[in-house]
Amino acid sequence: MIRVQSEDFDPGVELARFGADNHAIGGICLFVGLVRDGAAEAGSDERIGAMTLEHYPGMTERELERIEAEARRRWPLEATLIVHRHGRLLPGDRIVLVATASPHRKAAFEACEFLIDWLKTKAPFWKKEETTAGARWVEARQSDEAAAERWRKGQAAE
Amino acid sequence: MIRVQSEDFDPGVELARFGADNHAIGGICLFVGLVRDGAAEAGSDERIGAMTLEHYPGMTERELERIEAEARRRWPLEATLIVHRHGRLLPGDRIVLVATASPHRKAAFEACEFLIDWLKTKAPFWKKEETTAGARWVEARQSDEAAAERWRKGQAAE
Amino acid sequence: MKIVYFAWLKEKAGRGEVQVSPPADVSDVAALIAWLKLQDAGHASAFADMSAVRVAVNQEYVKLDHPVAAGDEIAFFPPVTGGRC
Amino acid sequence: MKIVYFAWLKEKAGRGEVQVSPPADVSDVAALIAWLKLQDAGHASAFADMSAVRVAVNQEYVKLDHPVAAGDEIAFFPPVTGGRC
Repeated sequence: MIRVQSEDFDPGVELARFGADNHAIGGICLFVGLVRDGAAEAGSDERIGAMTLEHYPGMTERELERIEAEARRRWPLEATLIVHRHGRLLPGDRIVLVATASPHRKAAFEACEFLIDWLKTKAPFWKKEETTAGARWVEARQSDEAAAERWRKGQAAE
Repeated sequence: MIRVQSEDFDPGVELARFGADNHAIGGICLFVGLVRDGAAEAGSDERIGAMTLEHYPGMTERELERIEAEARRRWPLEATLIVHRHGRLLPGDRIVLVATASPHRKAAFEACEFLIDWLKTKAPFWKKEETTAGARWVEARQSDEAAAERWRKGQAAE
Repeated sequence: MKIVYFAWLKEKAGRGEVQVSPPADVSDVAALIAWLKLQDAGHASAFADMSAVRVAVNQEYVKLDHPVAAGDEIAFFPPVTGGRC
Repeated sequence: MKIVYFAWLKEKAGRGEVQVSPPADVSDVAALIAWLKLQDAGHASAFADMSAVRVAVNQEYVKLDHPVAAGDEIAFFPPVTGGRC
């Protein structure tokens, strides 16, 4: 299941209804991404204040559904969930939740990490950070590309 | 933090207080292991009814604390939590919860998977399954050994 | 056709979306961009560095040689960036 | 010294824990096992296949040549098994 929303979500509520009463599930893996109040770059004095996530309504949902379908094609999953927020967020705010349920823990972990890695390079979200040095659009990160690339091998022929 | 208990736990409650108000956290990874109502072995007609987890009180806590300390040595973690149940459990019941929080998602994922993999081969729990073919002590699984072995390389000299 | 912009491309283009009716020989994305750059300085600036521009036609990622036609929704945006986690 | 058993070792030994006072030449785990096997059939059966037996002395995993002494807590159990997830 996919949800894109500006409102906050409650990971406990999501988890409580995730895969409920499905006794084929042996493991649930859940990831929550938060706005970090860290230095903007290593070695920098800049701090992140708020950030605004812009997205492409319609295409975002389409890409997330595609990523979810790809995960379910690759791993034996009993349930999947992606909740992604947009709009202005403050340090400590939740941004994204990804959850997977599988008979086996390894599949749950791999699929969950795959979902967040692909989402970060494929779902049309753009981030503008408000830092102590001013506001700026964040550039795509090489580390995100590398994380996504790892999963490329198993990709379906397109 | 470590807890060993016979009572159930609420993953939502655990998650809500996990790393609360720590704005250095960029990602939280949580794993919940459940009693699976599957076939006992591939190709077998046997079904699992209940299972009983026996443990070694005192040594269990000690080993879990050691595993947690090892994870914190290897990855930049802002918070860690292990909750493990013992006693008689039914299909669908929660067995174990492992959670990690880090500035970076990759560290959160790796540390979380490390914790559950090591716990499965090092924490003194033994499982007796009640199946349609009778009760029996479960043998250690080669797949669990292999999963734990993966993390061996980074181990501290002892 | 409908053109939509996101992130800094929206700021440079000076608007989030615009309806355009290019001439018939504007038949693919590359030609559309060349035509848009001639329309105003905002577009010229938005498309100055194409290495930082991604394109979707009807909400599917495409390359510059992808055909465009009346009725299409063509989106221009930078490479995507998720949260910092 | 206090001997504790878990899982099927407890069932074979016929008890979960027992206090024993072996002779002074029982100075390591291997000697303790050899001595226990002479005490009764339950112990003999529990220790018949040592490949499936793990040992902890004072709640630390040890090998068979680890010393044992009065006051120690020596635990015997099978390799650990977590849930089936």
